[in-house]
Amino acid sequence: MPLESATRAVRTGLVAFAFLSYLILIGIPGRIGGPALPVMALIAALFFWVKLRRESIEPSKEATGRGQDGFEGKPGWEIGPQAASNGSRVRELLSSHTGTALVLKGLLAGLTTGLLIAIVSGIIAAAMGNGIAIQPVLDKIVPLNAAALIGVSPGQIAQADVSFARFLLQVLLFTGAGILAALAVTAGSSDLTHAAPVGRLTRHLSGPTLTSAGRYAGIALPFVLLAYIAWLGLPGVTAFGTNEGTVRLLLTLIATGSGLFALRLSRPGREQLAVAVLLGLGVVTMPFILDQFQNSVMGLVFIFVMMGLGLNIVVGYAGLLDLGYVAFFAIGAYTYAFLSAPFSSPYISGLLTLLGISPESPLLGYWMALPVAMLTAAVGGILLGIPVLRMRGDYLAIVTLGFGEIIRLFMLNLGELTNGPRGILEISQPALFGLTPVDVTFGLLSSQGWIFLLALISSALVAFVAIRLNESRLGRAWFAMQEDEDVAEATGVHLVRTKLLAFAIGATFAGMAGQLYAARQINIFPENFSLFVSIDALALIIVGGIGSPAGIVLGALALKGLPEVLRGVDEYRIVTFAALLVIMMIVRPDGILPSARRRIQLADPDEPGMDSDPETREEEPGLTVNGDAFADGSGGREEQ
Amino acid sequence: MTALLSIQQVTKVFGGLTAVDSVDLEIAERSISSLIGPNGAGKTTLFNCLTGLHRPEAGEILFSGRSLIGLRPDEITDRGVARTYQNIRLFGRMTALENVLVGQHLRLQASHWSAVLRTSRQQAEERAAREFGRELLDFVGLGGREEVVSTNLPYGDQRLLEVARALGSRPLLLLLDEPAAGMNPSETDRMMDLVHRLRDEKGVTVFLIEHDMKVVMSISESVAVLDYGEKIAEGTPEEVRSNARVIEAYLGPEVAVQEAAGNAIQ
Amino acid sequence: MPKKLAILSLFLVAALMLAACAAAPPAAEAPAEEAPMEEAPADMSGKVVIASGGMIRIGGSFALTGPIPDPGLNIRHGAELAIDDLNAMGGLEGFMFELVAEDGACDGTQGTNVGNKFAADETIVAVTGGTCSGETFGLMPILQEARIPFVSPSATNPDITSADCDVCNRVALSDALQGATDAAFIVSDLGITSIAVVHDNSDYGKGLAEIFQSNVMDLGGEVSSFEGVQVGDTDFRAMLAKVGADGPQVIFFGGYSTEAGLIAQQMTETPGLEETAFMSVDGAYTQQYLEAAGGAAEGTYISFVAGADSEEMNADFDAKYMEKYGVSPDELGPFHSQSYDSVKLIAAAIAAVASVDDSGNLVIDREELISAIRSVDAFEGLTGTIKCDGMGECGAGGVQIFQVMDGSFNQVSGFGME
Amino acid sequence: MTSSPVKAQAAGRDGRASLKQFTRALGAAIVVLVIWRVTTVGLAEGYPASFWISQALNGLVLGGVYALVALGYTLVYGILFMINFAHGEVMMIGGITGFFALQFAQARGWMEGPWPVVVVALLLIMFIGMAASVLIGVTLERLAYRPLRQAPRLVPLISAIGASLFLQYSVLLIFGVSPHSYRKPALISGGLRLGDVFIPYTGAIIFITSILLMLALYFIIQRTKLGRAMRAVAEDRSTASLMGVDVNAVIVVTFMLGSALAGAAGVMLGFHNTVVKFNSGFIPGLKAFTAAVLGGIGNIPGAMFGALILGLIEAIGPSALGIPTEYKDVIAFTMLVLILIFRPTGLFGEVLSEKKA
Repeated sequence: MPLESATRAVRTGLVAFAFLSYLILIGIPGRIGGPALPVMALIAALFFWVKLRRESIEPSKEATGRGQDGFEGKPGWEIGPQAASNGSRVRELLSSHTGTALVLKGLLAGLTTGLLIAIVSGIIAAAMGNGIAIQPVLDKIVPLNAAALIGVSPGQIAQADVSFARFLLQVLLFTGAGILAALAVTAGSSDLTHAAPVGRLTRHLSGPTLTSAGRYAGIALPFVLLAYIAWLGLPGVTAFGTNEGTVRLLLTLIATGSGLFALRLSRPGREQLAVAVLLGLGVVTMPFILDQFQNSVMGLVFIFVMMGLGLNIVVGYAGLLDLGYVAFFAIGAYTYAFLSAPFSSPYISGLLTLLGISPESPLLGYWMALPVAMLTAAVGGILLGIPVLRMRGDYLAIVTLGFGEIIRLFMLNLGELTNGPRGILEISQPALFGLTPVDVTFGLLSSQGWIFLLALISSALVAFVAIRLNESRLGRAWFAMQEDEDVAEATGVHLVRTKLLAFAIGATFAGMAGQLYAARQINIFPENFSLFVSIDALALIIVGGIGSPAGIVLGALALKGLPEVLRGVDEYRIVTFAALLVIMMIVRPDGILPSARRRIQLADPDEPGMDSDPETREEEPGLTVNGDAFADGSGGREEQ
Repeated sequence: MTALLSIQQVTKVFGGLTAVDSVDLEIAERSISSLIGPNGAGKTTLFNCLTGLHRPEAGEILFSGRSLIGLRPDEITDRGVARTYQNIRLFGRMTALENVLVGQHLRLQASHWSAVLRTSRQQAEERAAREFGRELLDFVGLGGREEVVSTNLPYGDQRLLEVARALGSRPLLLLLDEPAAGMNPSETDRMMDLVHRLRDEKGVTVFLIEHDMKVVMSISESVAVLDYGEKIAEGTPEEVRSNARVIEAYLGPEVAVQEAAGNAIQ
Repeated sequence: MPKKLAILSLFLVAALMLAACAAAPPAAEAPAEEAPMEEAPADMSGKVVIASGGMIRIGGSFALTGPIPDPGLNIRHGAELAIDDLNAMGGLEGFMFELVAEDGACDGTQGTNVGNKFAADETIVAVTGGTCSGETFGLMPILQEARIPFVSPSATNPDITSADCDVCNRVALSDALQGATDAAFIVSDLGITSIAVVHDNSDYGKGLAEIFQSNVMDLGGEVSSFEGVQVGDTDFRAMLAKVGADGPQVIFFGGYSTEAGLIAQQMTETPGLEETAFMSVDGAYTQQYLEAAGGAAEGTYISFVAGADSEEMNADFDAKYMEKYGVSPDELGPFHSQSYDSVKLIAAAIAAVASVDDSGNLVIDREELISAIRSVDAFEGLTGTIKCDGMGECGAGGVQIFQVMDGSFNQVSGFGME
Repeated sequence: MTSSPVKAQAAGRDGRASLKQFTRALGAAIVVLVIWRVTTVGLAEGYPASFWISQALNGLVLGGVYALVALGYTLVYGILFMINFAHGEVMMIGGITGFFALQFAQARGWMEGPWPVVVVALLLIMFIGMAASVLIGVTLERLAYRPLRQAPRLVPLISAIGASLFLQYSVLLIFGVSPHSYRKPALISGGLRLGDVFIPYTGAIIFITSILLMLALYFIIQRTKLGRAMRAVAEDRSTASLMGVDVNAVIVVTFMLGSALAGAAGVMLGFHNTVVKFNSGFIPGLKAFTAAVLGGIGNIPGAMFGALILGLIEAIGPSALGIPTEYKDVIAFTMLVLILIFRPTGLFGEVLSEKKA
C-alpha cells in the first residue's frame, strides 16, 4: 500500500477521533450508558464506510475531469445515465483495487481511532484514579463519559479499578469497525453513485428517471401513510423513547411531505388534478383524526407555511432580504389580541371611544378582526418599505432586522399599550357563527384541530394568491427587479410601487399568520416575536427551496415539525437541528424542492452569489481601507 | 422632419471629472443616428442621462417637446424611450419570452386583483401580450426560441433579445448601446438589417452608439462624435469621416486624413 | 471535500438518534404496551386508568432551553429526586411514578406545545411546572380544557392563579407578596426613601418591580428612577450611571441571578452609587449571584421564601442531590426544592383520590384530583408546611429578607405573612 | 462652448425624488425632534459634566469591543461577500476558553504573583483565547462555508446561522448552562478615579488594546504582501488567483485575523464584564454586525467608527433623550435606519449606488 493512502487512512482515523471526541464532550456516551462503546464503534464504522467509499470513488472524478459535483443541480432526467456510468466506474475501480488494500486502509484508520480513544480514556482514568481534577466544569461530564466508554462505573475509575484489557477492547472494537466498513464498501459497491443519500433520494423523487412502478408507489405513499395514521393505529411503536403520539406526528409530517412529492410525480393534467383533490381531502381530514398535540404542531407548521409564503414574496420573488419579518407577524398577533382579549389598554380604549365604539371586550371576533389585522400589517409593511427603498443586500438585511427588534422592544416596553412582558392573555378563539368548532363537530374536532384546519385553509388561500400573483405581470416585475434593479426600472418597472407591493403583500400574509398564531397561543408575549422567528421563517424557505411554495411547506414540516418529534432527545434537539441546517445547505443548497427557476440558476455559473459578477459588485465594495479607495476605481470614466 | 429628441447643454460630472460636457444634439423623428467616440468619451453616460439612470448636473433633454429631466427611468420608458445595454443586461434566469413580457410591463393594465382571480380580461391581456411577445421575437429573428432561458442563448441572440425586450414597451425612440459589439460579420449584417427594419417597419427612431465604423457609416443618417465628454463633430457620415478633429481624436494628430477615412476604426 | 462536513454531521445526527434511543428510559415502553385501551370501562372519561404494572405519569414542563436554562435543569432535577424518593418508598399501591419531562423553554409558544402534548397523552395525571410564568400561561388554558391539574414550582406571576382556573396551582409565592414584603423592609425597616428600581424586562422581573414600586409609593417612599435591562446583558454601566445621577440610597432589582450579581458588582464602579445598598429578589437567591457579584455581594439584600422548614429533610435532599448530580443544590438556581415539593404534593393528592379497582387497575378521577390538590393541608415539604387555598396558592412559609455576609445568605428580617 | 448651462429643473415633479425627499424630510424631522428632545429634556435634567464624560467612556469601551468583533464581519464580508453570522460565537469561544485558562492560572497562584508574572499570565490567557477562536473560525470556514462558495448568497447565511446555533448549544452541552464568572486579578480590578469620573482598568485596557489591534490590522492590510493579496482577492477573486494569489489561503488568513480579534474581544470582555456563557456572543455579535453595516460593510475604518458611534449612542442616548435605558437598542437601531436613509451604504461606504439611484 503506498504511503499516500496510508497517511490518508490515518487522517481518516484522526477525523473520526475528533468527531467521536465531540460526541463524548457533549455527553453522548454518558447518556447511552452501558452499550456506549459498541454504539460509538458503530458510529465510527459508519463514518469509515462513507470515507472509504468516497475515497475509492474520488479518482474517477479526477479522471472525468469534473468538479466534485458534476451533475449537482441538473434536472433529474439528465442525471440518470451519468450516475449509472459512475456506478460502473466504481465497480471497475474496486475490482482493480482488490479488497485487501481497502481492508488494510480500514484497519489502519480504525486502529488510529481506537488507539487514540484508548490513550485518552487511559489518561482520564489515570487522572481520576489519582484524584487529579481535569477541570472543575469538565469533571461533571468527563468521568461519566469516560467510564461509559471504558465500560466501567465512574466509581471504578475513581478507584483506579480499570484493567488493561478494557483499553485493549477499545482498540480492537474500533479496528474491527474499520475492517467492517472496508468490507461493506467492497461488498455493497455495485450500485453506488457518489451523490449524498439525501440528494440522491430527492433527485430520484423529483426527476422523471423513475420507473412507472416507482412513480405510482411514490404517489400512493402519502395515502398509505394517511390511512395508516387514521385507521390502523400504531400499536407498540415507541422508538426514541417517545410514545406513539410522537411517532404518529412523525408519520403525519412524512405523509404531508410525501404528498408534495406525489404531486410532482403525477403527470400534469388529469392525473395531477386527481392526486391534488385526493390529497386535499386527505389533508383536510387530518385535523379530525389527529390528537390535540399533533394538531397543535401541525397548526404551528401551517402558520409558518403562511409566514414562509409571505416572506417568499419578499425574499424569493422580489429578492429583498428581510430579516425583520417577525415584525408583521407580531403586528398581526397583537392587533388581534387588542381586539379580542379582555386586556384593554387605555390608548386602545381611548381610540375606540373616540370612534364611538364602546371599549368592551372581546371587541371583535376572529373574522371581523381578520381584515383589521391584515390591513395593520400591510401598513406596517409599507412603513418599513419606504425608508429602505434605496437600500440593497445586506444593508437592507440589517435595517429590517433592526425594524423587527424595534417592534419587539416596543411591545416589551410600551407597557400601557401592550401590557409589556406580561403579554396579553385570554385571546378569544375563532368561532363559527357564535359556535365553537368543538360544538359544531360534536367533539370530533379539538380546539387545536380547529386551528390546524384554519391554518390549512388560510395557507392554501395564501399559496393560491402568491402563485397567481407570481405568474402575473407583477411576478415578472418582481423577478426582473431581483435580476437587475436598474434594468428593470429602465424597462418600465415602477420600482417604488413594485417593492412596496412586495413588502405589503408579504406583511399581509404575516399578519394573517400572526392573528392565527395569537388564537392558537391564547396568550401572547413579546418574547414570542424574537429575531429567531424571522430566522426560522427565512431558514424554512431556504431549506424548502426558495421561490417554491411546495418547498416552503416541506421546509416548514422539517423545521417546525421535526423539532417536536425530536423532543425525545430534548437537550440535543437544537444541536441536531443546527447540524441538519448546515448539512442541508451543503448537500442541497437549492432546497428540498427547488422551484424550476432555481434549478436554472444553479446550472448557470454566472449566478451572482458569493462570486458576484462585476455588475453586482458595484453595490458591494470590496475590502476598502479608506473611504475613497473604491470610489477612485469606479467613479472614473464610464465603462467602455 | 421635426426633432424627436433634443439634447441641450447637457453636463454630467462624476467627482471631479466631467463625463459629458455641455452637449447639444438633436435627433430627427424616424431617423437613424449614431454617436461615436473613443473609449471613455462619455457616450454611455449620455445614454444613461437620457434614460434617467443618471441625472445631469445641467442641461435640458426634450423628448417630443417635453422635458425628461428628473423623470424616473420607468417614466421615461413610458414616454417612449427604450434602450439596450453595452454589456448585455438581460434578465438571465428568465426565458426569452418572459424578457419581452417584462418589456411590455408598462403597457399591461390588468390589476393585481384580476391576476389573482384570473378574470377573462386579464387572461385576454396576457394572451395578447404573449402573442405580441412572440411577434417581436419573430421580428428580431428569435422565432422558436421563446422558451429558451436567456443566458443560454448565443451571444448574438442575446443582443437581439435585448432589442426585442426594448420593443416590448412600444418605444418611439430606441437607444442601442453598441448593438454589434462582439458580433461576427454575419451577425453584424443581421443587426444592421434589423436596425433598418426597426425604422422602416416599426417606425422607431434609432439612436445608437457603435464602434464598428462600417456599421456606423453604412446605416446612419447622421453621426455625432464625442471626445472627452464634448461633442466635437456632427453631420452626415461623410462629413464626419473627413472631419480633422475626429481623426485626431481617434488616431492621434500624426495620422493622415485619408488613411483614417478609409479604414474601419476599432 | 465539501461533503466531508455533511457526512460528519449526518453521523452526529445518527449518533444523537442512537443516543436518544439507547437512553430512553425502559419504563417508557411499559405503559404503552401494558395499558390496553380497549380494556378501559366505558365511563372512563374523566378518569385515568393505569393497568397493573403501569406507571403513574406526571408531566413536567421545565425551561431547559431559552433565555434562562440555568434554573430549569435544577428544577427538573428537583422533580426527578422527588420521583426517586416516591418510588423508593414503594410508590403508590405498588404503582411507580414516572416523570415525563418536556422542554417548555421559558416561552409561551413552547409552553403551548408542551401543554398540548400533555393534553393529548391520556396517561398524564398531573403536571409540575412550568418554570417561567410565560411558559405557564401557555400551559394554562390547554390544561384547563384537558382537566389536568398542574402545580408550578416557580411561576410567581400573580395572574397564574385565579378563581377562573381550577387546575392552576403553585408552591411558589406570588410576586404580590414578595413585592410588598420587600417594599416594607426597605421603607419601614431600613428607613430608606430614595429608591431606584431596575428590572430585567422579563414578565417575572418587571412584574415584581412594578409591584414593588407601587408598594413603595404607598408607604411614602420615592422611586427616583425605573429602568429596564435585558436578560443576558452584561454591561450595566451606562444604565447605572444614569441611575446614579439621582443618587438613590438603594437599588432594587427584579430579575435573575447573573444580572443581579453583575449589577451589584458594577455599582461599586459607578460614581454616585458607591454607598448605595442593593436589593434583589428570589430569582437571585443563588450561588450564581454570589459568584457573579464577587466581593460586591457583601452586604446586599435578597428576599426569598423561607418558612419553618425541616432542617433534616433539607439536609437529606442536599445529600441525595449531591449524590445523583454531583453538585450541591446550594450552587444552583432557586426553586429546586419547590420543584421537589410540587411533585410530592401532586403525589399526595393522587394518593388521596386514587383507588384500585377490581381488575387491579389504579383509577384516578381527574375532577377529584383537581379538588384534592386544592385541599392539601399540612403537607410537610422541603419549603415548610404546605397548605393550598382555594385559589391554588400552595406556597409555604413567607418571604424573608436575607443579607449576604461572609459569602453566604443570612436571614436578617422576616415578614412572614402566614 | 461657454454658453451657460440650462439649469436642471427642480426635482419636485419627480415621483421618486419626492419620495426621497419625503424620507429625507422624515429623517430630518426625527433629527430635529431628537435635538429638541436632547435640549429640552436630556440637558434640562442637569447632569454634571462628569456624568457625560463617564457615559462617553462607557460608550467608548462598549464601542471598542464592538469594533473588534465588527472588524471580523467586515473582513470576511469584504472578501467573501457573506455575513459570518457565527462570528459572535467565535468571540464567545474565546471568552470561554479564556475563562478556563484563567482558572488554570489561578489554581497555580499566578494571579497573585508579582505584577510581571500577572501581566505575562494575562497576555497568555488572551493568547490562548485568541488561539481557540482562530481554531474555531478556521474550522467553520473549512466545514461550513468553503463548500458553499459558489452557492447563492442566502445559502451561506443559513449555514452560518446553523453554525451559530450549533456552536452555542455545543458549548451549552459541554460546559453547562450556568454562566462562568471570571475572577479579576487584583492588578486589573478597580480603576482610575478622576474627580467624579471612574475609569475601570479593564475598560481602559479594552479601549487601548482595540485601538492597537486595529492599527496592527490596518498595517497588515495596507503595508504587507499578505494585505495586498487580501485586497486583491476582495477586488476580484478570479483575477487574483490568475495572478498567482492562493485564494484559499487568503480566505483562511482572513478568517484567522477576524477570529483572533474576536477572541481577544471575548477574553477582554470576560475580564471586563466578568461573565461568559454559551449565548454571550450572540447579542454583541448582532451589535457588531450592526456597527459594521453602519460604517459601511467591507470598510475597515468604517467598522471601527461605526462601532464606536454605536457604543456611544447606546451609552449616552437614553440619558440624552431622557427615556428609560431599555430603549437603548431602539435608539441604536433607529439611528442605524436614519443613517442608512441618508447614506444607504453606511457612513464610510462608497456612494456608488447613491449615484446610480
